[in-house]
Amino acid sequence: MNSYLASILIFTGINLISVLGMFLLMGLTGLLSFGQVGFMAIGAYVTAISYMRFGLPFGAGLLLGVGVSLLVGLVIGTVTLKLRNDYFALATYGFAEVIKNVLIYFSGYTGGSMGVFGIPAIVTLPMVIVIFLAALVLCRNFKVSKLGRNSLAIRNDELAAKVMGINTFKQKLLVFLFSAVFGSVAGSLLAFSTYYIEPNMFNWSKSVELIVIVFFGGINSLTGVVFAGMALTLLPEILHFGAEWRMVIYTAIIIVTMIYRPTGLFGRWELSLSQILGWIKGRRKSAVGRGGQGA
Amino acid sequence: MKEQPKTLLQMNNVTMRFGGVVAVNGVNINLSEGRLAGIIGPNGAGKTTVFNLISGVYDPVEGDIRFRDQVISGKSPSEITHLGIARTFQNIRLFKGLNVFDNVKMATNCRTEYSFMEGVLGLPRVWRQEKESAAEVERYLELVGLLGYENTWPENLAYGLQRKLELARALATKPALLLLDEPAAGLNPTEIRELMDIIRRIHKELDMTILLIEHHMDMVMDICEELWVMNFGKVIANGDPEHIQREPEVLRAYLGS
Amino acid sequence: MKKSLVIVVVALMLLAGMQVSAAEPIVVGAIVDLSAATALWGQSQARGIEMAIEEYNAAGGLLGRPLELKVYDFKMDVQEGITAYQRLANQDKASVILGAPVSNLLLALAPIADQVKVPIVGEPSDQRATTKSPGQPWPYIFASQATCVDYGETAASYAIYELGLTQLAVINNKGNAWADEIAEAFIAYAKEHGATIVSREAFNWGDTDFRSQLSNIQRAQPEAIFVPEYLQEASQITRQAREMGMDMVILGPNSYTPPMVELIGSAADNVYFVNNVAFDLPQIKEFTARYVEKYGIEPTVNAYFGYDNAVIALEAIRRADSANSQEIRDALEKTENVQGLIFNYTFDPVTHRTDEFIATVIKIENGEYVTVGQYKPVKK
Amino acid sequence: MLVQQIINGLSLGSVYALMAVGFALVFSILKFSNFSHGSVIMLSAYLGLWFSNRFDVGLFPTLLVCMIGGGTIAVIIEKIGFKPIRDKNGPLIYLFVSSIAISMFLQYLMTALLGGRFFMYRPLLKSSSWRFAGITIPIVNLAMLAASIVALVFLLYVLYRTTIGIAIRAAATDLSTPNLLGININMLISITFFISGALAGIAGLFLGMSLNVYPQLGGLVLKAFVATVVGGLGSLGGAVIAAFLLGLLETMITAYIGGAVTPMVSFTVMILFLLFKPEGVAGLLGLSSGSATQKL
Repeated sequence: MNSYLASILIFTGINLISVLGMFLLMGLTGLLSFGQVGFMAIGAYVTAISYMRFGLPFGAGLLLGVGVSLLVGLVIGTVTLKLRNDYFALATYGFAEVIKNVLIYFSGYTGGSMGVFGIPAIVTLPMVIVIFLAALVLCRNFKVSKLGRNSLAIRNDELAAKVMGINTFKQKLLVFLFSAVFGSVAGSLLAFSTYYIEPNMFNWSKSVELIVIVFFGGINSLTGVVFAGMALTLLPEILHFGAEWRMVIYTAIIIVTMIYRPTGLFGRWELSLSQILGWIKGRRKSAVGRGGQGA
Repeated sequence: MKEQPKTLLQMNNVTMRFGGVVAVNGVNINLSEGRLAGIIGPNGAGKTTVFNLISGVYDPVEGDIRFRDQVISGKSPSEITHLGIARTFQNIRLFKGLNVFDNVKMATNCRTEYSFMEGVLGLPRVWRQEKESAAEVERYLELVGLLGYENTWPENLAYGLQRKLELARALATKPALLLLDEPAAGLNPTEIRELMDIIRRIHKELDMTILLIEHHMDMVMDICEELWVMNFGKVIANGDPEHIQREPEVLRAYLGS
Repeated sequence: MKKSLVIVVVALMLLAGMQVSAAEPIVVGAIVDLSAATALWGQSQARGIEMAIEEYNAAGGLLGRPLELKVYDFKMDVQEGITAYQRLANQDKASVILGAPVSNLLLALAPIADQVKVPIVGEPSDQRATTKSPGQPWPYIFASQATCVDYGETAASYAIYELGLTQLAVINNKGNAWADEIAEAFIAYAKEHGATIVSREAFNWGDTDFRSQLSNIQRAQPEAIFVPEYLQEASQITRQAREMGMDMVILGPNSYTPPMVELIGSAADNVYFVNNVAFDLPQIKEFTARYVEKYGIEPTVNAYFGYDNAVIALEAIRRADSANSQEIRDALEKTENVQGLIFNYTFDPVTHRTDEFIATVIKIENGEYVTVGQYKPVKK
Repeated sequence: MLVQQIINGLSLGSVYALMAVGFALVFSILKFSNFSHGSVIMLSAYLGLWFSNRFDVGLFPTLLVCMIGGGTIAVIIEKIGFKPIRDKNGPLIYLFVSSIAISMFLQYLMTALLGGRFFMYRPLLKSSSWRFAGITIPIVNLAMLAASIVALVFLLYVLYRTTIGIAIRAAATDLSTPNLLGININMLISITFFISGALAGIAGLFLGMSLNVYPQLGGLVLKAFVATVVGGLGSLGGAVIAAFLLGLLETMITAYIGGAVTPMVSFTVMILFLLFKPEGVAGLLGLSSGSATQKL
């Protein structure tokens, strides 16, 4: 395959893995987080350093990154998820900034601002696709099981959710950790497909890009988020003709879409396997998932 | 009536203050198992606060609350729900992001056993339990008369149906004690009659103890076996409806003299 | 309305026809930042490249073929930079690629270029971008600029041996690799040559207020402060230091080039900085005048880099007598005596950089850039 | 030394405070973090720059133009970017995302329009700092300090002593209340955004004067976000005081521990503070109206 197409697809896949985690946390559970990029950084650095310095295989490094992310996530989550939601937003923003700062400061291990350089090309497109599909399946299972219902209940009315027997703190913490795993895995993949990582790659604007994707697709629709992830990663490529106006057009498209579809592009609509099968068989089923097309 | 009914819920000298305001003042309530009982009283008497105290939304400043002889004051709302107390809200609090079916189904979550990991991995146990829950949900929807509305969004339901949905949702936690906060508020006479039938059915068929707050006196006097009357945060009378109706203190509270 | 539409359509068809009839153009790619924080540099660089391409095209192109420039914005995002490179190489079939005014993109691109095999001529001052390991260059990356170490050492040497200043302070963004590398080189050289670093202060991305660090520096009473920083930070540090009554010499790298004086005025006085080029060279003056006439705005030094990178690449195409990337790469490695605006370039095949760095030290005096002269650091 | 560092901290705090007042105002009413506030600051800085150069006028006319301009821009942003979402009953969080998208858009727009160029105001003040006894006080920051305090006092007066203010406060608890009182809610929101924008205009002028004018100027609004959240419960006073504390905290860490660890230490301090004082600075000072911890 054309390596241009391959690299776009790899980056789209990596972004999507990270975005899926954010979808569960910010979309379904309604917790505003600026911290996803921090977990990406942890995943990227732990995997890269353990490979480059200690010769740990990529897979093991990836799992180690997940472990570290879970540990860090556990501390932040336990401390802040009992507080008001905007403290959680602040804490996650602070967390991402602190991670960046730590990576710069403890340069003996991380290379500081100079980053880690010469990371080998281990990540391939099939690998990204497989991991993405696995992540997608996990997310879907989450959404259709009690976990998804609990999250939506918390997002809508946390007190009522508590009264219905949900341990909301535990649920929020689990979702936060779960989404951290997605971020961490995405980070590991990223490090081994950009071959070079530096702290400034994991800054606030990256988090913002991911947040925009989640809300562009819709906080209720997994299908929408996947579509948004693909569309918004590909759009800047299409807009290259705009030269210096490229990002202006890009953000304008986002704003206009959000104004016209303030519940996200896809609302509550979900694509289901049976529908796809239906289309394949050529049946004229009306394309309405359970719950129908949301307003 | 059974002989020597066991006490299910006990409030001992419970007091709740907000800032300087005493909302509930030394309340004692002894609710026997199997009762269909009610709390009445003028607005601001502290009835909803009592519910919030029982369901763990607030922790009492003084006194304790026992459920099946176990102290529940201080426990979180979700723990209390797990112990077997469910409630509805005076101002309907349905989950707008979930359709009618899922609103009820989410209330069965507290009884499903599969873990987070099992859930995201979609293991067979998950599907089995989800199926069982779904069957239960159908039953509760049937009970309150909401079959056929499964895929509707709660905000699109008529007001009376929203009340019924809240009721079904509370039932789905399979409580031993059901707290209904003004279930008939905003309903028309026909709907109130329907509601009374449903409450009776729940009481009998599901063998549930029910405590309700209500302003519709006809309804309260008709279905409740025991009543507590509150005014200014205090219980001023307790007894069966006939007894309460004759109590001069109650008349004074309602007539404001 | 309709008439104009017809005219446009006809014109487009004519254009399309012309393109078909002419020889297949040689595609030159460029990756620059047009939308993020360094857009000022990126735009200048893109225009410098454009001017070079236009000159060559006016002279009939190369190999009898016209040159076509494709400029892609990467908004300082490594991922976007990688896809831009892949796109230029695979989709646009670029023969050679220019650009990236910052090193980090080239650090990521070096191993990728190894596989894709389209050479890049840029100006990364991070030596790792051109050198895989000591003595072994990244085969497809070439740099027209000196390294951070050169800048840092030159500044330190000038302060110690020419200005006679030995009590030195350093302030920089610890998160900025370029700044930190220069700062470390400066400190290492200064210590080795008998100077004392009396104060070492750091700040972070996004900071705008440096008074706290400057107060610390002020207390240490240095004779000079070294500020290896990007334009915005350097301008703020210099201005705030002057406000606090710190009139000592301030040393810096080429970020003190225009529009620095325009921004901070007299606060820039008593600044000495290490530049690649003297602004009063005739070829620079002539180029600057043409640039201003064409774009209506003063260029930054990146325009000269862009122009020179383009010239180096295009001369390699001429020497290779081929638009084949592989052959261009081989020719680039043998770059010798290619006259650009800034230098006469000769690449060292081991480092893939100019074999010699001759800095120009410029002093800012009464709001004017005064060339002090060319300077080479004293080596022990 | 300590005195100078305290002055440095307050002067940094004044930058944060001036941004935080306007940010907190919208936060307290519409309950979302309005990141487009930073863009209004940035655009006002350009507007003031253009105006003061074009008409060769002094500080006060420029300030007036920045305030009116900033207010107008904020209202336009509200009408284009937020009102359609409110009208369609979109989730609150979409307002926040929209504000982020708008701020990205405006930043990219100015970069594209002006090629990422940096600009500087011609001197609007006779001197830029006072120096005596080895102490330096930057005058622009002093003006910012004054402006943020005046703005705070003015806002508190408006909010607690005027009809419109009472309506705004009513809206802060429940957006439908002013409708019941017969006040047009859209008008009220426009007024709120105008005031917030006017404050952004002041911040834009002063930031432009002390920093340079460039497209990323609005990025500092993140500090206003931090101050507003730490301030607690959308309290204006809490936000302003938190802004000064934040400035002092950062300065002291930089001065006595080192600038390389400032983000690490300052965020740790903030989170610990919130753990022990979950009502934020407002709760610490008794500024909040005492809303119950559990709301029904």
